[in-house]
Amino acid sequence: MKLRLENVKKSFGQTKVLDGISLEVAQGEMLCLVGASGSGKSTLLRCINLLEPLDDGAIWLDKEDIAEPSLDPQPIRQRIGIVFQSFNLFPHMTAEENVMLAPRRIHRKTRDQLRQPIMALFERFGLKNHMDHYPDQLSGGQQQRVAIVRALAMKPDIMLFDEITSALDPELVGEVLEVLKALKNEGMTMIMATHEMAFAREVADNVCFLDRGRILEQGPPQQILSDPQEPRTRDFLGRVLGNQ
Amino acid sequence: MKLRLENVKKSFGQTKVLDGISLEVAQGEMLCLVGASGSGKSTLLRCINLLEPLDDGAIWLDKEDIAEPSLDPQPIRQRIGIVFQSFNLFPHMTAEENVMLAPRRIHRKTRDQLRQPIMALFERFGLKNHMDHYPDQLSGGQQQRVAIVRALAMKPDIMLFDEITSALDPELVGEVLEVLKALKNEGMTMIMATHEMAFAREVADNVCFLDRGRILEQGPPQQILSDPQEPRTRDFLGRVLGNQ
Amino acid sequence: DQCATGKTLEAGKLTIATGNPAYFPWVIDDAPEQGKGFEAAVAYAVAAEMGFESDDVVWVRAGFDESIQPGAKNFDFNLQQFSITDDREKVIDFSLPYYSSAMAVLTTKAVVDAGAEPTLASLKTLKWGAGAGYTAVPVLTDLVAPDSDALLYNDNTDVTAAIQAGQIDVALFDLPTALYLAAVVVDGGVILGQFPADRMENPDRFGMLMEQDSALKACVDEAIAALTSNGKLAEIEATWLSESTGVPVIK
Amino acid sequence: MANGSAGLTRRQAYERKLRHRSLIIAGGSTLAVVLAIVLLVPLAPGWEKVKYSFFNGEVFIKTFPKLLNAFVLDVAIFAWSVPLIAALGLAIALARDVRNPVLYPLRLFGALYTDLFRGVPVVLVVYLVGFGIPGLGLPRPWNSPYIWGTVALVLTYSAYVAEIFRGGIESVHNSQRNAALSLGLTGQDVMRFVVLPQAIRRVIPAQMNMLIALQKDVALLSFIGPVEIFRQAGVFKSLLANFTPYVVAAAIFLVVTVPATRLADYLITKQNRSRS
Amino acid sequence: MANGSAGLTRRQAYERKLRHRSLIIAGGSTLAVVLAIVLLVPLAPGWEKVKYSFFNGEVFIKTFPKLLNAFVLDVAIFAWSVPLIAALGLAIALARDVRNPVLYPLRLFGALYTDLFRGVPVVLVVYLVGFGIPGLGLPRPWNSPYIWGTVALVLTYSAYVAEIFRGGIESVHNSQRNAALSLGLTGQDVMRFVVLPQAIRRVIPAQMNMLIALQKDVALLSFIGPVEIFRQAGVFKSLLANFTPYVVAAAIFLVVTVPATRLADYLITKQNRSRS
Ligand SMILES: Nc1ncnc2c1ncn2[C@@H]1O[C@H](COP(=O)(O)OP(=O)(O)OP(=O)(O)O)[C@@H](O)[C@H]1O
Ligand SMILES: Nc1ncnc2c1ncn2[C@@H]1O[C@H](COP(=O)(O)OP(=O)(O)OP(=O)(O)O)[C@@H](O)[C@H]1O
Ligand SMILES: [Mg+2]
Ligand SMILES: [Mg+2]
Repeated sequence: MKLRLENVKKSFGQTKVLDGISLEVAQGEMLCLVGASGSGKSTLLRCINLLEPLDDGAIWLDKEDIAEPSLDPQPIRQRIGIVFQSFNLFPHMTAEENVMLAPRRIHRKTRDQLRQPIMALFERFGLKNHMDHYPDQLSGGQQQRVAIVRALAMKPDIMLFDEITSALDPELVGEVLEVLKALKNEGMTMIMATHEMAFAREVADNVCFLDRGRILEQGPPQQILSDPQEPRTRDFLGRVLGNQ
Repeated sequence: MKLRLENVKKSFGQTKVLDGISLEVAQGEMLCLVGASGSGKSTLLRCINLLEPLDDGAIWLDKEDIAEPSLDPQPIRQRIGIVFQSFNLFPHMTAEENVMLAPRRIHRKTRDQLRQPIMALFERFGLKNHMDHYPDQLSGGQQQRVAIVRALAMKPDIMLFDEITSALDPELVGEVLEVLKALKNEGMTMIMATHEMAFAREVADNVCFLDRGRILEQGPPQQILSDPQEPRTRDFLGRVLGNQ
Repeated sequence: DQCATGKTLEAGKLTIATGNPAYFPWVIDDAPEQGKGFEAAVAYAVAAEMGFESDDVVWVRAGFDESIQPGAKNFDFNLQQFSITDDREKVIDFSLPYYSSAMAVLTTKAVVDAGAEPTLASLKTLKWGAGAGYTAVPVLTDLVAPDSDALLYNDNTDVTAAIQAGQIDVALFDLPTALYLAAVVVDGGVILGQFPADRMENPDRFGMLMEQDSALKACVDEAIAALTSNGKLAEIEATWLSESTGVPVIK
Repeated sequence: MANGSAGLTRRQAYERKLRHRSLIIAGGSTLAVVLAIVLLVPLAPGWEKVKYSFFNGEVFIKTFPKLLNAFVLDVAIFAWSVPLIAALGLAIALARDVRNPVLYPLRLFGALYTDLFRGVPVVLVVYLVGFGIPGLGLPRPWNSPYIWGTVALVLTYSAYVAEIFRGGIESVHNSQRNAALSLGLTGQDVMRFVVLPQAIRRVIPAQMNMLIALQKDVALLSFIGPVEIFRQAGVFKSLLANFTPYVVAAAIFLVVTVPATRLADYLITKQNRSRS
Repeated sequence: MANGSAGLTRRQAYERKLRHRSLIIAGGSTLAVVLAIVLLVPLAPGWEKVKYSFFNGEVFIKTFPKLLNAFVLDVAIFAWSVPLIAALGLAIALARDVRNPVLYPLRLFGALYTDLFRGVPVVLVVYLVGFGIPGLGLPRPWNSPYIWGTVALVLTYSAYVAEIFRGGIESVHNSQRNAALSLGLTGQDVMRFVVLPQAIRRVIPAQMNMLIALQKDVALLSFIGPVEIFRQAGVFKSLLANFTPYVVAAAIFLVVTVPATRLADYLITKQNRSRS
C-alpha cells in the first residue's frame, strides 16, 4: 500500500489551484497537509479521492495509475476513504444506516451479516449508544466520529481527512483527534489537512506545507514546524500559532 | 432631558428577563450597560424604545411616563433613537434614502429641504461618497455608521446603542467607536450596551452591570471596571478582559 | 335481422346514441327508452323498419365531440339534431335526412317592445348568441352578419341563461327547439321569426351519425327512405313537433 | 407569572381592559357586517330570480345525492391518477438528470415534455388526447374516455410534478452526493438511497398544491364524456334550467379542498420556518 | 489555461476524445429515436385518419388567421385582469394582516375569501359569476360577459395572489419592521415603505407562475359567451368536424407560455440560489 502523486495539476477556470504536486505516502504513514486557506489542501484530497478529475499528472496507488481518465472511479473510491470538514452524514438515516449503506450495496451483505462488525466499530469509537440516532440528534463531535466510522466500514486502504475538527467546538476537538491517534496506531495510511499544529507535531510522520497550489516545504514535523526554511512558512506558522 | 427608569419589569412567558430595573441618565450623560449574554441588556433598550411593552414599572422622559400602556408609542419613538447590533438598514434603499425616509414621512419635509442637513451628517461621519450606495455595497462598519446617521437624522433627545460593534471585523470597530466619541462631545445623551470594556472605561460617565435582569453594580467606570465589589462582576470582567 | 345482421355493435341489438341530456321536444323527459319525443319515436320507427324489436334497442349517451373523433364508436348510430354538412361527411357518415328544420330567432318580449322586427336590417343591430357546436353559427354569420360579434355557448341552456341575464338579445335555434324554449324555458320568450328551410342555401337537414364507412349506412338509409315514402315520418313529425306555420318569415 | 389576581402588573391590568373592549368591538363589527349582507343583498332587484336560479333549495335536495354520487367518479379518477403522475413525474425528473451521452435523447425528451405539457391548457390536452389517441384505431374497451382522459391528466400533471421533483433533486447539496460517491456507491445508488429520499421529503408541500389543483381539474374530463360531478351538474342545469347544481358542486369541492389547502399551507409554513 | 494546442494536458486530451465520441453518440441516438418516431407512427392502423383529424394542413391554413385573431381577445382579457388581480390580491393580503379589533371583520373576510376562491374550480366560478351576477338585474352594458368573466378570473386569481403576497410579507424579517418603527414611522408607513417593497420583490417569481396559469385559464371565459381562441377552435371543430384547430390553438399557447415558463423558472432558480 503506497500512494505516490506525480506532478498533479488542477485548475478551476483560469485559477491554478494545484500547480504540480508530487508527494509520496508509505504504508502506515500519516501525512499532514498544512497551509493557508485557499492553498489547495481540500482540492488535493478531493483529487486523490477522484471526486475532482485531474487536469494533468498521475496518482499511483501501488502499481496502478488511478488518475487515468478512462477508469471507472467507483471501485477505486472504495479503497480510499474520505471524511469532510462538514461531516456530510445522510440526514434521513440513523447513524447505523449511514454506516451500513455502502457495505450493503457494494459488498452485497445483509444487515445481519453487518450488524456484528459495525457494532464493534461503533463501540470502539464510543458511539455504542448512538447507533439509532439521527444526525440531528448528535453533537458535532459525535457526527464527525460517525462519519469516520462510515468511511472505515468500507475497509479502505488509505484514509483522507479534510480539516475534520474545524467545524467543532473546542471541547469536542479532542474526542475526534483521539480517534485518529488510535487509527494511526493500528497502521492505517492517512493524509490529513489540518490547522491543528500541535496535533500534527505530535502524531504526523511527515508534514507538507502548501502554498498557492505548490509544495513549499516537506519533511518531518519537528523540522517543518519548528525550523521552517521558507519565509512564507514562517509567516504562516507565526499567524496560526499566535491564535492558539 | 433626563431619563429615569423605575422598577421596570419584563417577562417572556415564564422567564423574567428584566426583574425590577431602576436607573437614571442625565442630560449629556453616557451610560454603558455591561453584563453576560442573556442578562437582559437588549431587552432593556428595546423596552426604553417601546418596541417591547413593559409588564410593570415606569419610564420617565422628563415629566412624562412614556411606559403608560395607553399612549401611542409612535411620537415617543421619534425622540428616542436606537441602533441595533445587526444594522437593519433597509436593503432596497440607498444610504441616503434610508436616512431620508423618516424625516420625509414624519416631519413632512421634501427631499430638497433635507438634502443639505443630511449631506452634512454623511460628511461628518465620513460617508460622503457612499450616499448613493445600497447597503449591500457597503462594508459592515459603513453600514453601521449609516444606521447611526439614520437615527440621528430624526434629531432624537436620547440615543440607544445595542452592541453596535459586535458584528464588525476588529479593524472596523474603531471607526464606529470614533463616531460615538464625537457624539458624546456634542452633548448627546446615550445608553449603550457593550462588551468593549476599554471603550467604556475611556468614554462612559457611568457603567451599569446587569445580571439576570437585575442591576448588580452601578457607578463610574473607574470604580466598576477596576474595583468591582460583587464576585459575579469580577468573574465576568475576568472572562471578558481575558479574551481581549 | 336481414340487412343489419352482423353489422351492429352487438349481435341482435341496435345501439342508439343521443345527447346527455336529450332535450325536449326531441326526447321527452330525457328518457328515450319511452319512445316519446320526435327523435325517440323516429329511432324506434327506424329500428322496427330494420327488423329490431323495441327491446333490442339499447340507448347510450354520446356528445358531438365524441362522435366526430376518428376511430371506433360505441353506438350504431347517433341522433341528436346533427346537421349534415360536406365537411362533416369527410370524417363520419350521415344517413339520409330524417328532418329538415327551419331556423328560428328566439328573443324576449322586452327586446320586441324595444323595437326589434323580423327583418334582416333590424336583426343586424341586435346582440346575437348561439350554441357553438351547432350549424346555427354559419347561418348567423352568413345570413344575418350582425354588426357586433356574436357570443357563443356550450349548449342551449347557457344560451338561454345569457338571454335571461340580458347579455344577448336574440339567439338562433332550429325551429322546434326555439318553440320549446320560448314557451317553457325563457321568461317572456318570443319567436321573432324564421328562416324557412327552403329559403336557405344549405338548409338544416338532420341526419343520423355513423362511423365512417359504416356497413350499416345502407340499411339505415333504406329504412328512412321507406318511412319517408310511406308517410310515417311525417306522421311522427305531426305528433311531436308543434305547428310552425304561425311564425313569421324573416324578410 | 406568579402574581395573584389582586397583584396584577400595570400591563396586565391594561391588557385585561383592552381585551374586553376589543372582544366587544370585534364581535360587534363582525355582526354588523354580516347583518348588512344578510339584509341588504335580498333587496337587489333581481335577487328573487338569482336566488331561484342559483340557491334553489328544492333543486338542491333533488340534485345533491346524484351529484355526490357523481363526485365518487372524480375521487376515483383522482385516486388512480395520483400514483401514475407520481411515477411518471419522477421518471421524467430523473431523465432530465441523466449524464450519459447515449441517453441524451432522454434528457432532450424530458425537457421538451415539460415545456410542452406545462405550456398547453389542460382542457386542450384533455381534448387532444381524449379524442386523438383513441382514433389511432384502438378497439373497445381501449378507446375509453376514462382511460384517455386520465392519460391526459397524467401527462399534464406529471410535467409539473417532474419540475418540482427536479427542483428537489437540485436542492440536495452537492456535498451529499460527493459523500455518497466517495464511499464507492454507484451513481444509481447515490440517487436512490441518498438524493431522492431527501429530495422527495422537501417537495411534499409543493406536491400537495399540485394534488389540490389536480383534484379540481378532474372536472375537465367531463368534456370528453365521463359523467363526473361537473358534467352531472351540467346535465341537471340543462334539464332543470337552473344553476343551483353548480353551486352544490362548488360546495362539495369546498368541503374537500379547503382542508387540503389548509394542510398544504401548514406544511409549507412549517418547512419555510425550519429552513430559516 | 495558456497551453498551446500542442501542449494539451492529459485530461484535455482525454476530454477532447470523449467530447467527439459523445457528440457522435448523442447525435446518433437522437437521430435514431426521431427517425423511429417519424417512420413508425405513420404505420399505426389509424394514423391516416388521426393525421387527417388532428394535423390537417389545409385546416391549419384555413383556421390559423382567425384563431390568431381570437387569441387577441385572450391577450386583452389577460392584460386588463392582471392589474386588477394584483391590486385586489394585495388588498386581501393586507386585510389579513390587520390588527385593529374594529377591523376584525376584514381579517375574517380575507381568510374566508381565500379559502372560498382557492377551493372552487375556476370553471365553476366563471359560470356562477358570469351568469349569476348579471341576473341580479343589471342593464346593458353592465351585464356584459366580458366584465363578469373577468371578474370571475380576478376573484379566483386574487385569492391565490393574496396568499403569495402574504407569504412575502411574513418573510420580511421582524427586525426590519422594528427598525422602521423605532424611527417613529407609523404602522402604515412601515408597511408601505419598508415591508411591501421587500416582500413584493421576493414573490415576483411565484407571481410569474400565477400569470402563466392565468394566461391559460382565460380560455375558460369562452363558457359564458366570449369567442376567444378556445371557443373559436371549438366552432371550427364542429363546422369542419376536425380537431386540427385545437392543435393550432395549443401551438399558439405554447409560443407564449414556453418562454414565460422558462423565465419564471429562471427567476425562481436565481432566487433560490441567492437564498442559500
Ligand atoms: N469548485 C470550485 N470552483 C472554483 N474554484 C474553486 C472550487 N473549489 C475550490 N476552488 C478554489 O480553489 C482554491 C483552493 O481551494 P481549497 O478549498 O482547496 O483550499 P483549502 O486549502 O482547502 O482552503 P481552506 O483552508 O479554506 O479549506 C481556492 O481559491 C478556491 O476558491
Ligand atoms: N422575544 C423573546 N421571546 C422569548 N425570550 C426572549 C425574547 N427576547 C429575549 N428573550 C430572552 O431574554 C433573555 C435576555 O435576552 P437579551 O437579548 O435581552 O440579552 P442580552 O443581554 O442582550 O444578551 P446578548 O449579550 O447575547 O445580546 C434571554 O434569555 C433571551 O433568551
Ligand atoms: Mg479546505
Ligand atoms: Mg443583546
